[in-house]
Amino acid sequence: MSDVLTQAIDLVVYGMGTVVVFLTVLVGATMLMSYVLQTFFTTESPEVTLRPSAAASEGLTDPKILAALSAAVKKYREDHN
Amino acid sequence: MSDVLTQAIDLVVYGMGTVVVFLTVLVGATMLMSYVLQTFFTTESPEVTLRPSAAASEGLTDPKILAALSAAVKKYREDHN
Amino acid sequence: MSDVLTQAIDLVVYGMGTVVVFLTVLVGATMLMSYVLQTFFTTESPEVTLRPSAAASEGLTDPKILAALSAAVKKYREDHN
Amino acid sequence: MICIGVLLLYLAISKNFEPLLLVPIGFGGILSNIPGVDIAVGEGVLHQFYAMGIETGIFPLVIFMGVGAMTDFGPLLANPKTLFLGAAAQFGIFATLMGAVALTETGLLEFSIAEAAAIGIIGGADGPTAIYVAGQLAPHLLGAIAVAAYSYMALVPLIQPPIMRLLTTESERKIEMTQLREVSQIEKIVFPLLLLTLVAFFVPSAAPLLGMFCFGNLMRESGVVDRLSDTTQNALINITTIFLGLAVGSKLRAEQFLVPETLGILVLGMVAFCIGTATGILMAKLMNLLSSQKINPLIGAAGVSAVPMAARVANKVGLEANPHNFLLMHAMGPNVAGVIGSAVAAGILIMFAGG
Amino acid sequence: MICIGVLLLYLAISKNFEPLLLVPIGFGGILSNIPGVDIAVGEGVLHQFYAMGIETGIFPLVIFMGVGAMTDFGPLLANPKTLFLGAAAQFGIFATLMGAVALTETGLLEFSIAEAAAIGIIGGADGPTAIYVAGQLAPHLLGAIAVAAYSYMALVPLIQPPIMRLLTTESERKIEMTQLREVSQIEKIVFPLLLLTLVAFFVPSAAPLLGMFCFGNLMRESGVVDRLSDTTQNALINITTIFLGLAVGSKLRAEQFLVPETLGILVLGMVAFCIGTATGILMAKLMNLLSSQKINPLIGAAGVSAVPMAARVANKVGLEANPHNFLLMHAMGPNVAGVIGSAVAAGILIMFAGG
Amino acid sequence: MICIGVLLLYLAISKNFEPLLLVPIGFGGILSNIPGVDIAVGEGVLHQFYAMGIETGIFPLVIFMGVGAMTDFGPLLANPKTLFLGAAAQFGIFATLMGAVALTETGLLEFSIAEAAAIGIIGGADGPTAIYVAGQLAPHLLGAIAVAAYSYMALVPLIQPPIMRLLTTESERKIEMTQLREVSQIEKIVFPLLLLTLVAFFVPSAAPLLGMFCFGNLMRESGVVDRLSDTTQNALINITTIFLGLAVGSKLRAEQFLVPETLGILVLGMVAFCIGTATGILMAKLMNLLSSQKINPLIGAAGVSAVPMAARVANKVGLEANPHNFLLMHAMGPNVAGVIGSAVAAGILIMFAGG
Ligand code: NA
Ligand code: NA
Ligand code: NA
Repeated sequence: MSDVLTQAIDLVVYGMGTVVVFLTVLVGATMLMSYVLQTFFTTESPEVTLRPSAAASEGLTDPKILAALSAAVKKYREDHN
Repeated sequence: MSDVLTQAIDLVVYGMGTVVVFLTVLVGATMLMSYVLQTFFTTESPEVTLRPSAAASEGLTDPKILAALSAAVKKYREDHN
Repeated sequence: MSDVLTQAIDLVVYGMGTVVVFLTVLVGATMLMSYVLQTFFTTESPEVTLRPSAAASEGLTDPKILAALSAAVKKYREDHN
Repeated sequence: MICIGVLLLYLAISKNFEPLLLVPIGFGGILSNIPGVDIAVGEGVLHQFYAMGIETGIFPLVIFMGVGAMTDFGPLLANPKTLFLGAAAQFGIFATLMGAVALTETGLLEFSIAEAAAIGIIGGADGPTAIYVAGQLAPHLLGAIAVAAYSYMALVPLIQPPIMRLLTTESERKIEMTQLREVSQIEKIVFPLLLLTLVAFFVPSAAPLLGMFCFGNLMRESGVVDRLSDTTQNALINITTIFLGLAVGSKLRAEQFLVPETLGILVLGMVAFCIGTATGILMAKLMNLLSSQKINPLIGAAGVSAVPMAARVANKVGLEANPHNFLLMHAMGPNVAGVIGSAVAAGILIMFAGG
Repeated sequence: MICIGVLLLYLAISKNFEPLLLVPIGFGGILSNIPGVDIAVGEGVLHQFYAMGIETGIFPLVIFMGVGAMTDFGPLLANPKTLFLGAAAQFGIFATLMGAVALTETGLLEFSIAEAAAIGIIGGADGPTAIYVAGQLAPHLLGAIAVAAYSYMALVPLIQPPIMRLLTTESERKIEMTQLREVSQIEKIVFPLLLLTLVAFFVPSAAPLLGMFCFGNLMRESGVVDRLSDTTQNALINITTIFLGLAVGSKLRAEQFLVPETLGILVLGMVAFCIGTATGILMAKLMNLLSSQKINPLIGAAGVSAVPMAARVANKVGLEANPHNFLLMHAMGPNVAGVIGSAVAAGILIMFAGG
Repeated sequence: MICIGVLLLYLAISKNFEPLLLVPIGFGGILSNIPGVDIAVGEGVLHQFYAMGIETGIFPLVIFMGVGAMTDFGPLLANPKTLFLGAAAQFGIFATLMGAVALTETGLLEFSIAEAAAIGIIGGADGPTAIYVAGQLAPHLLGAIAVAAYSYMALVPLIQPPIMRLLTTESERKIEMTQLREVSQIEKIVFPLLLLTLVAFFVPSAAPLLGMFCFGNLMRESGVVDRLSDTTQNALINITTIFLGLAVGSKLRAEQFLVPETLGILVLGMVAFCIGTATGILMAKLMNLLSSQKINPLIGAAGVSAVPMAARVANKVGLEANPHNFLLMHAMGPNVAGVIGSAVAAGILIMFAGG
């Protein structure tokens, strides 16, 4: 049997084996994760708690906030002129 | 006459000649193309036949489709809950 | 006193000095600029005079104009058919 | 050779064969074969794109990040067992690798182990993964491998249904599946990190591919960097796709492409798709034997990847058997599982054959 | 020299002279001339932009791809004879080349044949083409050539009308042209491929430029890759324009720019524009002598390119003579023909003088 | 070390700590520490991003251009004296530099002058400036410096208020400021050019940073290149942010990050922020002593930069003392002045310590 053929068989066995083992482990880990998260976090309604202050703490690089700021200023000025 | 001047005259004759010949050939080829396409394809209303299944076979990289899919799923879920 | 410490003191004095001097000069220059511009340009309503022909002289790379052009053509065609 | 470029353009434009890739690839292929000018070699612009984006691996990795940002793992998380289907369908990759080596044994063609691995990855039915692996293991075959991968992905609606009908009974195709549960945002946020952790432990060689993929997905799901996620899914992936396609096209020069190996690659790639489809379905049937909660074996075919085409095909064939049978979302699970599976396989191939 | 940068910014911002290019070029020019810091040489960031984008040719080619994606060949396809006008107007390029060589003969200035060719291309009235050719043939003159090209393109509404009025009679300017026919989508799809085929046969050296141009146009017209086409016309061309402009600005350093050659280039560039305008008009008049279907000779002036400014100027001058005379769409034909014509000329210049 | 990456992600996603940077940095940090695969060294993709974008300085400069395109100098132009506050707050940079050198004197840690300067710049409270300086002066400390800079910027709402309350009296915090005047467009156009001119004369070494910043701002204000300005503020800055973040993450490898120096950097960075906040406030109080037009000393704290967070904090603390006291716009002046001030300081540090 040629060297390449031996290598190929090794690779097939090792490769397909790893794929199956990896995804099997992933099935288990995913189920565990979902179980844990559903048990401990669902009641708190994560969508809300996860972003407590999205509007209050973004960086300089957020133009929406700057736009909102400048709109607010404009309004403020108009109200006071 | 200097070497550069000779070269320049060659370049002008060759260059301007090529531009004219090229665009003349292009005029002919374009007319021929339009004639052929208008003769053979116009009756079939190309705009329609050209995209038989735009919505049915785009790749993973199309977010519009994914968006449509997830909207459909959402609707489906809502209808079934 | 170590060499690094001497360097650091130099850097602090020179650096903080430059920052302060630079921004002080900038305060003066900015006030001067505003004074000059307000004196000479405000009456002309700069927003208007600054863009005399925005619609008349953009380059090929402006799709809005091309879109407007093609819309105009479409309309023209429809009116004449 | 220019005709092949025109053919690819024709298929892309007129038949809608993966146009986002095949238009740039086909056009790049035409440019590469113009005699008398170096566009795809030396200082030529397409070769520069190739050198900066594919030799380095950057373009396929960035595309994969974009794909991650477009992927919704919801259906997979709602039914994690569909990951088995994504695993099984990768058998196409390894069977094809064996096929390429067997061809070499017969003396008909000659492929090294690295070349055989690069050909096998066509069976992964995932464009950026195939280009990444081919760029690492067999750059001279990249053109044929990329063309095969994208063409067969476009042909999924023709290739898969006969195999699906052959391997399933009418009653199996009629199986209706239970409604998937809602998946919470926090599960979607943790999943890419969990996946990356397992990759780090078990197949670190797959970490560049799956790392970028998980990063894109985390940007999407975290909800705090929407502007980055949007740009990744739009401007960035589009720009990269254009240059990736042109760079792949630079590998379609006649002297590299019009060789017997290309024919072998096209045939082997087709075999890979068929085997992957079959093993996906068979795994689904096996799971039905072992579990009481029945799954429709058609969704096993979606395990090859070819997102989202294969999932749509499963849905369509399912509807033919049972007009009330909507398999689309159920098939999205194995579909994205197939992306993970082939990226894992890619990591192993690169580690094993790239040394 | 910093004053020249400020002047360019003033013209761009206040007079609207091609601001998309002249704002980055002018600002880059200012940055390049700040004493005591290396921004435009060595490891400086503008020099890095130059090395990665202009030395390689990538930036102008990507811009040209974007221009292709923005170009509608409809008016040209409806009246292909206007291609002759686009051919004639390129005489400005070659006349200027001769002028530069003649200047050398007089001993006033000294230009090599490559430099003369790079100067001539200003007459093409096409920014990315001029930058591409200058980057290949005479990088040290790139700053002056780019500034001249964009300045004169902005000045088209001032430069062209007097020449147009001089070379045409009132009755010629009043000629109304017949309505252009509708062009089908399939003609628009096939045209870029036809054009590329002819380029491959006749002027392969023009294939990088026209190939990228046709690729952009095919993305636009094929209708199957709209997301790529949109990104090409927006994010990609904008990003590239910024870096191209800054990179060109790095060539405005005083020691390179404030030389007698620059004055010669500015004068010769103006001559190129005037001659191109004139030969375009004269060709239109010649065509009227030979054909019964009359064309308005004003649209010949649009053959220089300067898209879409020159077409608008033709329209405006036409309206002055005859208020019912809408030449805009008729002038778009020679206008885009001029882009093709100057790219063909660029290919020949690079092949001839770049060896 | 992977835990630190996960912690950064947790803070970014769950606590909204500068997520735009800390998500890519944290994820990049995780990828960099996966054993058995080279992602952050050699041919690894993150190292490639680092080499092409941070070693060259291009990424932070492009980000700074984008920040310029997002900055409105209106409040600063309406009240230029607030520039003094931006100057004073930079004392945090130099005090920290001294602190780092003092630590070296004690023998606890060992920092060279270049390293001390790179640590000091954390006090500038400006991300791209910090990354640019660290990349030039102390690349091996870049990871810790970037993490410190962004973390403390996110912590500004916690760090600053106690210092503000400590250094001001209730009646000072109640000071209402007069309405800012309207600033004309032409002033906004001329200002970046004026700023660049002064930079060219006084601190040319700050010209790369402030030049790109002024260029971005000129694109914004000129009104003639809106499409370039829009792309700069969106697609371009987002793409660059992603790759910058991943590249910074490549510097979070355990062997480089888990060293005593990192702890020193974190402590010194915090000190820098506190001192900058304090000196900004004290300068405001000094100005009130010398001038009849009183300013609210709270806006002095905004002089550290951390745009726009520090301005919002000043506004919030002001409202607590006086519910009719809207300081936001008044604080934007020192806020952007702080950006200029720290970029000037950065130029001096690079010139002095980088030679
Ligand atoms: Na797959
Ligand atoms: Na032209
Ligand atoms: Na600062």
